[in-house]
Amino acid sequence: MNNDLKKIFDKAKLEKRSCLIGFVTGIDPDYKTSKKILIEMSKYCDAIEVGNPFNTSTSDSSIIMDANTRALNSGANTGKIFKLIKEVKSEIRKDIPFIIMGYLNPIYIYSIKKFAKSCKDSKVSGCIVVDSNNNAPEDKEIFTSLSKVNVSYIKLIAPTNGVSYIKKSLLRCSSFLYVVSIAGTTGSKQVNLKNVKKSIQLVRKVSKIPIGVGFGIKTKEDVSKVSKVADAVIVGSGIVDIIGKNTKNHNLTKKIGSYLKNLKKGLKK
Amino acid sequence: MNNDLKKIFDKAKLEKRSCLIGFVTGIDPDYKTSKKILIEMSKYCDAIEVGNPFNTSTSDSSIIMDANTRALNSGANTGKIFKLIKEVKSEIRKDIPFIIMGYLNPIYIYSIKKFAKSCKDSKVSGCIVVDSNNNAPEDKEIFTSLSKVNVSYIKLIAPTNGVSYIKKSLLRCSSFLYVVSIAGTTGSKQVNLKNVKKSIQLVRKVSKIPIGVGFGIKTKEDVSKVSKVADAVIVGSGIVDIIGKNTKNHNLTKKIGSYLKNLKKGLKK
Amino acid sequence: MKIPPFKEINPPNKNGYWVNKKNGQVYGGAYISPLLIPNLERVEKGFKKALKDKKFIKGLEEQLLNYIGVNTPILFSEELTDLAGGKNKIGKIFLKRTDLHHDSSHKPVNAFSSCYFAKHILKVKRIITETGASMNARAVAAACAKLGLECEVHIGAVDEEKVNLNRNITELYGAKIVVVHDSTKTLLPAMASALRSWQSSPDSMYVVGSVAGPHPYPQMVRTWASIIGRIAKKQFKQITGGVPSTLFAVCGGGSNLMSMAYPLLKERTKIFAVESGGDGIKTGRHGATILGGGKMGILLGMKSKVVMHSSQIAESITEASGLDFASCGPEVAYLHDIGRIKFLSSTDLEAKKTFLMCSKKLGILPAIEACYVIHSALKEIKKRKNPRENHLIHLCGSGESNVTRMLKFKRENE
Amino acid sequence: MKIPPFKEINPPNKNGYWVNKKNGQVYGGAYISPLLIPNLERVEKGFKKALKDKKFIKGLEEQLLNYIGVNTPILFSEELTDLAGGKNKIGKIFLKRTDLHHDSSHKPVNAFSSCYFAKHILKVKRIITETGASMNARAVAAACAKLGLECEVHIGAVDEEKVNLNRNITELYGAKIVVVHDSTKTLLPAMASALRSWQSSPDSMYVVGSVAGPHPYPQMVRTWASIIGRIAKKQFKQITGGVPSTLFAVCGGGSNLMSMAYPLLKERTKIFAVESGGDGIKTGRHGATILGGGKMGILLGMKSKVVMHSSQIAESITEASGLDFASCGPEVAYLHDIGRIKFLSSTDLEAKKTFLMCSKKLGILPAIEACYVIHSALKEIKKRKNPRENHLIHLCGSGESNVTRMLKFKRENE
Ligand SMILES: Cc1ncc(COP(=O)(O)O)c(C=O)c1O
Ligand SMILES: Cc1ncc(COP(=O)(O)O)c(C=O)c1O
Repeated sequence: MNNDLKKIFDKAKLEKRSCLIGFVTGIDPDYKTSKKILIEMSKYCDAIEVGNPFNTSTSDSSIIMDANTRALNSGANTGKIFKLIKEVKSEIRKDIPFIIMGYLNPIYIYSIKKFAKSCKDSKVSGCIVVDSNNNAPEDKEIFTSLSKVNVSYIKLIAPTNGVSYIKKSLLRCSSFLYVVSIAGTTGSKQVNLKNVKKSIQLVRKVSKIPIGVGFGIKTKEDVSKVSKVADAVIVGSGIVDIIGKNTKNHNLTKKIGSYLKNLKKGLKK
Repeated sequence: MNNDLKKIFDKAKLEKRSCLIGFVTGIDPDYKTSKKILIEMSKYCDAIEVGNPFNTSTSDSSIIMDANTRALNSGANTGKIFKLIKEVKSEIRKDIPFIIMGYLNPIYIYSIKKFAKSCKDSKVSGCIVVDSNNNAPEDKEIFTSLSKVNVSYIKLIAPTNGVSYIKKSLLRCSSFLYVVSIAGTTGSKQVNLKNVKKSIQLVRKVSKIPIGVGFGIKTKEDVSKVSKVADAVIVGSGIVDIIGKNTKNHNLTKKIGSYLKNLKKGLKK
Repeated sequence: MKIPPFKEINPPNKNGYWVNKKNGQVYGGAYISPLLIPNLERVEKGFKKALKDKKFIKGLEEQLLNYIGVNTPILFSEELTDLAGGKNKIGKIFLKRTDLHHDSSHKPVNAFSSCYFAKHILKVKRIITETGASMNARAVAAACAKLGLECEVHIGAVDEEKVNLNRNITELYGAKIVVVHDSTKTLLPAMASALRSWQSSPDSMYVVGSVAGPHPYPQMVRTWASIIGRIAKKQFKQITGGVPSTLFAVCGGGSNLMSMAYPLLKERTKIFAVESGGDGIKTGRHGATILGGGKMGILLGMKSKVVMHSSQIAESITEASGLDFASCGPEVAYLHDIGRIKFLSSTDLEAKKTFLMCSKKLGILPAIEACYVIHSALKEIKKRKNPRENHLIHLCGSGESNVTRMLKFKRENE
Repeated sequence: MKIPPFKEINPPNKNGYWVNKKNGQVYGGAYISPLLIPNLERVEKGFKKALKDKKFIKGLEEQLLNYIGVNTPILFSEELTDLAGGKNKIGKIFLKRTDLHHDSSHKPVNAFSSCYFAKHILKVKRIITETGASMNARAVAAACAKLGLECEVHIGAVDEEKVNLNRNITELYGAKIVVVHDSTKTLLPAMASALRSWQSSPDSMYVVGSVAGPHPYPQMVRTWASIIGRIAKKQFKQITGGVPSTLFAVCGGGSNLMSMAYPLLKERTKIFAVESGGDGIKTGRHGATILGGGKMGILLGMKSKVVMHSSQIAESITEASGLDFASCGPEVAYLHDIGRIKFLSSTDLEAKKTFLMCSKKLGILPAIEACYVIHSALKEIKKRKNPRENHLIHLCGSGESNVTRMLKFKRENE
């Protein structure tokens, strides 16, 4: 388990709250603005998830797809995402862990070994690969490579996944397990608490790993409900939506700041 | 043989010339004008052929088809064509024979017997049915019915018809045989003298019947050439073309008159 | 696939007439100007020769099987059977899938056969035909392309302007399109223009798109087309053990009807032809010859039933351009008058609704022409209420060229 | 027609990978978010069950024969044979006439089979698929209409605006068309949209239009499609006494290629796949995956050859909307890499000229996709110069939906 990530869960536990993890696509809408956004987010979030854009994503909502397009049009690629994270990290508190989230192809093409090395170099703490699959040889390679450099591999599970799938995922999962709250996609619908609870029950039967919940969490009320059952709340589309609607707005970072500030109020257990 | 028709050939023979037979579609462009046209034609023609318009004619050129359309739009039908001829005949020299030319359907629907009676009543001298066929029962009926009222049945033959077809046609043909001068359609191309001569030779081997030649004769020169070999020259599209181009012109009849006057000069043997 | 050989079981007399023995009425013949006599004689002589020419027939059948794809399936339509009341009430409804032919209708069978005949028996190099925006020109143009013949298609200027799929395909197949500006600028002057062209070029052959025209065309076209029915009869026997209890086909000129009906004429099959009732036969705006008050008349070289205004040929009014014909083939009129073929009709609206129904429920896009027959067949089969019957409907074409109009209709009616 | 039964002769391993034994490279797999895991597991389990279910297979085959009309002819093309140099120089060229299928391409075979499977094995009521103005949506919509399933087609707003024949037919078949306004508004966001829809409705099935996507789709689609090749192999034996010396098929995703190639994989037939060279492979503006510099990558749930710009999937550029895909199925990539399938390419211009040539000389309107293969096949056959060979070209579709563009091209080039 990556130490930075471990720490945030420990700290939150002490404070009787859940963690807030914010997601944005890296280099959206452009490198400079993205950097400002990430710095702003670091003021409110326990950890930050940075999306590595892919033009053929299959599990993203319109909001995230548009963000990917903006980022790619601004010249985003895997190397630049690492550069961005490295730069941001050098300007903010050292203990805020960064997680890279993305699809397998960019990693595969970048080379998995080089990817792990870059994670280390940029001080990335964790990594999520949406379309990796426990049976894929690349999945094993990612897990092994990341483990060697002490970067956590974070697995997604869905409410529709059974115990055997969860068990298999846990074998390659460290720091926390990411439970997808709805049987839909990022940003598309409202959080489904019933599904989340069912999933968490299943997980708890076999593991004590911290659980983060994401997809569909947008309001303080959503955060509040999810905080009752999970160790971390992941908010993505809510932030990205603000970016999409304010790409030319000087107050963009401020807007994100006050949005996150408000969400934080819902973290209490 | 109809007497009026016999007389024109006898007369022309004496005068060492061929006959001029003019064709127009009846009631083209309208009843009144058509009447004037026919009266004008009677000043120059030895006989007059009146077309009974049919909207599904299969052997007419564009020029004649347009004439048919104009006539039908002016309310033409078989009964009115007879009325027209009767009225015209009452106003001109008695001895100018009228020939009705048309397709079988209007006659068949009018009833062949009634048609023969109307021919007699309107003093029609002859009758041509473009799409009758020697093997059709209606053809025999037309021949018999017309014969009873002393109206000539005039048959068409084409340069491509052989002796046996000609012989068969002659059995039901009186007054004259109509040789189609080109293997095309009325008005479409120039007269083909070679074809005509070949046909006349074939006919002459088996009959002394007068021969009229039509299709494609438009100029004085055409008339002159054909007059050398035939007993009658039939001019249709040439006249109808003038009508088509002058439907609204006060001088229409005069134009036709002078056109025919000029053609007459070519009739000499 | 061994194709059942053709047998002449309903010949016209030597002058090309079918004769109703009850009243002496004749149908057919050859009413043409003497200019066309030699052309027709050549076709007639050639046709007789072709039927006896085993090599010709074998070659033709091979191309029909592999180029046109004449061995199309017969589909048991559970959906139509259910719509008519279910197997236990009305028996079974089958569809002969002529829509799966090359160029998507029954027309290519005659078109190709006629052109193959023109090339190999008449030894001509040029084909003339006419069209009113329908399937025939496309099929003839394809056959000419395949056989290396020149193709001349006459089309009225008004029809030509309505740019449409089949017209464009005809051009792609390399046909020379002669635009006719005469008179109404539609089908009839186009026919006159085509016939004139044939008169002045005896080195070509005129192809008629239906069982119409002067003798020997009606007999010849149904003879070529009957390969569809000969195969269907054999297939039906394999599937059901017998002949169809009923046969339903649409009837414009009658080629798709005769293609299926001919081999069944001497069988106990009840044969139904379906005409286009247009806006409703009573309105006078329709495309029905037999049910629309057609009388014996003479047009386009034949004597048959015709719809007329006084002695002029009426305009027929129908949604289906393939049924836009105020007459029907002489053999068809004869078979109706002697009681062998019964006639039914569907209106344009019924046909259009049937188009949408077939698209939605059968997953089949029928040619609009075929929708008239499906509608009337369902109505008739419901009435018959006989669970021991096997019904056969001729699905004579596919509806690609109707899509634009039908989608408009669908959207307006939803 | 007795259909030769399916036999698995090139199975992927249990995780859905084909493995190149020489270097360990794997192709296929299932690269999807966990949200789709249960959906895919259901499909995989069902697929295994279906293959053993005799009643299912019999029912499916009956519909494929009589509804889709899968028993299409193989045509000996004298014209193409002559163009390649004549029988005495190059042997004989045959065409498999998949263009004569219901809905005019090979696509309906997989589309119908998948939907029939969804209904009878998975017992779902709803089908989801996506389209980029191609034949797949039309074929799936037809199958759904016929089987009484709901059909949801995802299409990018940009593609949807180009109103076209197949899109309109899809609507007539009653499919719900979901217009996707995301990102580029073309095929890729439409796919994402369709997959999202499937994620949130496990009561439906996603239909893939080619031998692509996550395991078990590549295997399943080629298994359904292989009925075309199984029949063709039997027909070819009847006609020539043996298997084809060469097989030529176009390759976008690879479904029409695999439909024919699969049953011949263990035979001595040389197999050629033809890609779209677009403006010319050297220009970088093309639709060729294998010959266009495609590298191993992971997209749309599979690992296969992909054309990329850095790690992003490249846009493919081709006249043929059916070949507009920057990757190919994993089994195809595997068969290429082990040397079993050779690749060729034709440019758009060559394909367009071939379209006009086929229309004019063969009397056949091929789908533009099929024109790439005809062009390359003629070139390759000329080179082979072996009079003892029998060549088979897959004519995988009919060109009705290409008419407007091709007529424009014809007129501009005359
Ligand atoms: C599909 C289809 N069905 C029917 C017809 C009508 O012709 P017939 O009555 O000769 O079968 C046509 C004519 O174009 C047609 O295209
Ligand atoms: C006629 C035709 N051929 C080929 C293709 C390409 O698909 P595949 O490579 O899967 O055969 C398509 C796709 O739409 C098509 O419509």
